[in-house]
Amino acid sequence: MNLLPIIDVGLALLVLGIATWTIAAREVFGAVVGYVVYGLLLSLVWVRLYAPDVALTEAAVGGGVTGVLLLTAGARLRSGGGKEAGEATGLPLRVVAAVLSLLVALGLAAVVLFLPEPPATLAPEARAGLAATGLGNPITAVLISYRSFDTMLEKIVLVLALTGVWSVAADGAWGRAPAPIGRMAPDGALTLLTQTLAPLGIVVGLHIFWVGADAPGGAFQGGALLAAMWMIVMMARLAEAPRIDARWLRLALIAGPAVFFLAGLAGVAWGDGFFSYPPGFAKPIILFIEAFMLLTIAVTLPMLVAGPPSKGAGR
Amino acid sequence: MNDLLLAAAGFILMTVAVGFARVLRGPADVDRMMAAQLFATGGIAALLLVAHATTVPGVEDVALGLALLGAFASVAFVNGRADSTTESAEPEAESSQGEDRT
Amino acid sequence: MTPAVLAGLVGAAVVGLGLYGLIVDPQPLRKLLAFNLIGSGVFLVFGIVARRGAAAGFEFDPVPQAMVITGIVVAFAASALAVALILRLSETSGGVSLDPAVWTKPDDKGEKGDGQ
Amino acid sequence: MMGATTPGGFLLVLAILLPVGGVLLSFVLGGRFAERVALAVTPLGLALALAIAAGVAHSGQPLVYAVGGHPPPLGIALRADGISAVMLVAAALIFAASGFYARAKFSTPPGVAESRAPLTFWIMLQAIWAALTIVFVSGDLFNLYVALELLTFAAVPLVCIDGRPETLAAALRYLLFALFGSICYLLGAALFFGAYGTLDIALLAQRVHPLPAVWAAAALMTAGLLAKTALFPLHLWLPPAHANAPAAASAVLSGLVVKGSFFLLLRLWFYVLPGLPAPAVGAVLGTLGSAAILFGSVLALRQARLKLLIAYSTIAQIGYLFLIFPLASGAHSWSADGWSGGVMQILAHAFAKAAMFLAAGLLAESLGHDQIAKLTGAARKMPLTFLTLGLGGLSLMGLPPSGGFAAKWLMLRASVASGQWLWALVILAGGLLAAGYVYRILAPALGDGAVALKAPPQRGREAVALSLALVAVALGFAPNSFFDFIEIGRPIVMGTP
Amino acid sequence: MSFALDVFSLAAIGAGAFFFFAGMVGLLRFPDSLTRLHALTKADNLGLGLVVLGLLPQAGSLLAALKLIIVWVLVLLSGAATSQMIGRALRKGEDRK
Repeated sequence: MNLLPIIDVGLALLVLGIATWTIAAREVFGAVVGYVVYGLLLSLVWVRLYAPDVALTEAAVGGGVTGVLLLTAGARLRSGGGKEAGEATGLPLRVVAAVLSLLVALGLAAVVLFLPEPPATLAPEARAGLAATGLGNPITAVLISYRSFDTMLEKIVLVLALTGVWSVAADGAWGRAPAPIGRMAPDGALTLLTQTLAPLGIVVGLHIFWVGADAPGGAFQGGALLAAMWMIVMMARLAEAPRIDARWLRLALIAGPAVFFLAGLAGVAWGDGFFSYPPGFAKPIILFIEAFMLLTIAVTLPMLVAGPPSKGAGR
Repeated sequence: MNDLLLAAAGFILMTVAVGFARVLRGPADVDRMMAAQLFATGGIAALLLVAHATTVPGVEDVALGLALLGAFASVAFVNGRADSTTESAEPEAESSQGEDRT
Repeated sequence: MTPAVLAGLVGAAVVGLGLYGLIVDPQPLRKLLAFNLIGSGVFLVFGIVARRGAAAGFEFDPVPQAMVITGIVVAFAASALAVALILRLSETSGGVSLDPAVWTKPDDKGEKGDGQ
Repeated sequence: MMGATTPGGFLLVLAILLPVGGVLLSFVLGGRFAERVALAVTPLGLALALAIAAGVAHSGQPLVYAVGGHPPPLGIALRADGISAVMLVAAALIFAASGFYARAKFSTPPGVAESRAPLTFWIMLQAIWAALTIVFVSGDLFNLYVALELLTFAAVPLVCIDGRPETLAAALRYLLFALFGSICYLLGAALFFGAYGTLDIALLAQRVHPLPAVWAAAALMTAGLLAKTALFPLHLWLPPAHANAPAAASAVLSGLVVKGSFFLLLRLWFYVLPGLPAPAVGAVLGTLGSAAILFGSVLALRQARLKLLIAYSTIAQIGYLFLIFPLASGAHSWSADGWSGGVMQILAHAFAKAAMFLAAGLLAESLGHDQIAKLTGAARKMPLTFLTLGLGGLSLMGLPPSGGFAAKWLMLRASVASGQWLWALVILAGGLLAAGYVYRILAPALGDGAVALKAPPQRGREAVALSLALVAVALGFAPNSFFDFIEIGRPIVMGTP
Repeated sequence: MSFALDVFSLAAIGAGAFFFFAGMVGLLRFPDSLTRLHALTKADNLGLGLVVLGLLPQAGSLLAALKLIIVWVLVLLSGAATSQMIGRALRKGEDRK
């Protein structure tokens, strides 16, 4: 007897149940709690798809940090006194939307189930190129070598998103720090928890970064965990978000893409063209780039959650 | 052996799935948070068991990450609700905290 | 049913659910949540494509998996930008509405913005 | 091999890295440096665009660069063909104009180390440039997804840069539409990869067959890109977003940003999927485009504000672009005309619309409003500004001599030659309606009346706007070699050996 | 020896699963939030603790075993502190009513 399929079906139903809840929940907070749990269960699905790298990223960024972003937003919306426009959608539109969504889902399911055979794959190519990178984790190889261009641009996306978030600040608040994301008064239990959790988390984050060259993990996942730790420290009010015009902050925010950018340029001199690595030195260079990306992710994600500079903050 | 591990994983998953009813029913947000926490812990347990039975590499690290994020999310839940302790918190209780409203 | 097939079905269903939420839910924050659900469903489709592509001693095709990781980070950045806009909108106008009537006549937003 | 680097291919990477580096440098140095960096990047970017165009013209072949030395399918290839090069040059010119024009409004005020709006503006301007460059030269559908997101993230903050609630609402709505478009696009990319194991445009073109997965992917990507291009009926986000942004940003948004997603539609249907037997697709897109022409023009006629009128005119002019799908498909004697006309319409509208938004901005600054009803006599006070509006309008109407005329003439020829009379009627009707809304701007302004200027417009900025309008006019004199140039790299279409 | 270890593992994991079950029952059946919290804490700490204990002999390496223990410590930490915070929040809420 094989139990695995039963567990898989159970897991799938559970994921769908919680996804339904996040849509159906009456109130934002409940929906967000559902979403975080959904992210967690989804990472189990990713493990079942032999994608531990994605599982970590999904849990950390998709569930955890996004969840906190939405929670913080919900809390700020309420405390700001603003209410969300809530005219309920009429029944006819609901029915139309339901039918449309159902058709899209069914169509997509059919297409996905009947993708052409034999399955298309780049796994052999990725395997063949792995030796030249010196890496053991093919996903890191894709991210930092084969498709390094995407990865660098994605870091630019983060820089732009943060600039965009900052750009909605009031003019007078420019240069100050974002409002605190921790809303409670300092609390003994929370302080203690943070003081214990954060160092442990930093070790775990660095570990996951470090093993990423050869095993699941890497700059994304490690950086996201470090980001979570910084956010927890901010929530406990053990540290406040820095002023947005702090030079060290600006440097940290662009360190990843900038080092990537320079290494890409240097590829002309040392390898065979932009974004190539010299044979034999690929791995140390890749790890060097990843170290700066780790820093940038760890700093950018919390700043994105913290939001625009605020007049009340920045003492 | 593996089948028994999987059975345990399935049982735990089923258990937390039933606990999902608490998320649905509430009534208070704290109940939802507790259910979410049970979910996280149960999910990690199931992950460890399934991973051991199916040998996906690097799953301990995934579990580590999930455990860390579980703690992070719980703090965030409490934090997200700190300014209006329960769903029915009176409005004057909020303003008494003297939040900056800029 | 293999996990990949199941995941494909879940992905398709989640896309449908998210789409429904995106259309029906009037609150921008909830729309954002729905958008994230759609995103996760799309990533699952990449996931099964990756799993189907198991070859050459890999249990998965690393290229689509790497694309998912990039996509997750981009989706988060999008959510952060949207949240910033939503919060700022509620700060400056006292309500969050996507209703065109509210912003084509900014003068009477006081009545229309929170008209319930 | 299509993925191998060609001589001059490195120019493509440089053209992308230049504005990307500008973004990073502006962000870290901050303050006044952002403006200086952006203005330093501009001439270099223009030079690179011209060099790429020269390279394409010289070799008569697309320039190709395999990034990182990994050719597709594993790696990403950049490819610049005729239309890429033309778009790069057009974009560089419009960026240069917008940047110069914006200096008056977006310089960091004295006594402040850094302020919000200028930093945002200069960073986002360069970011849009970077994103569009990638859109024009990337050969990989996922890389293009990242570029589309870059474009969104750079464009949205420009819409609400002044911080008023209605601009924030417009920006939010724009963002939601754009994100919906991106996610549809991404899902399409997933299906393409699932079917063929590559996202390289040239490789896909060799491999695609009419499978369900391909149709689904094409439909999803098209829907997503339509939302981003604001084709009727997915246009709702555009007028408030483009009309509320500052003029320099509106020029870029209306002139270039919507063309970015349209450019990808061209790539999708003419480069990835030329093998699909899809006359119905051309008909559907052409019909939507026609509806957009009529609907957008009629709404433009009814606007009270100049910037809103110009924004609604964008919806109509976008409609013309979609006639390229029925008029340039297949390997017929007329499809080259349809193609040339469509590409010409992209360029003519880009320059004309950018010029008109810049002029409208000057008008609003000098008068303190942009109510059309109160423009009476304004042309005497600001002749250059109204000349710009008039020349831009000429191109929108499609009267000779102008790029708009060349575009519409070629499209008319293609529709007559192919027997698709309906499109010809729409083109003519759209021209008449455009004449109506341009008349609405110019007629009162040329009449007698006294308007009080708060401040006279700056000559330099008027000249910038006018020069863009002149380019739109000059396009009407494009020689045949220009049309040969934009054919470079265009796939020989379906069914032909 | 390995058989004995397997038996130990299964016993521990079985016991852990039972605690999850008990926690779920408590979460569903107990009348108010504070007692539910009590049930939950037990399930969290003991349930996962026992599962980890059962998997320890099966861990391939010392590092893997260490990671398992850290997982448990993390859950323990967060469980203890957050339940204290939730408890406090609950009490505060009740004071107010």
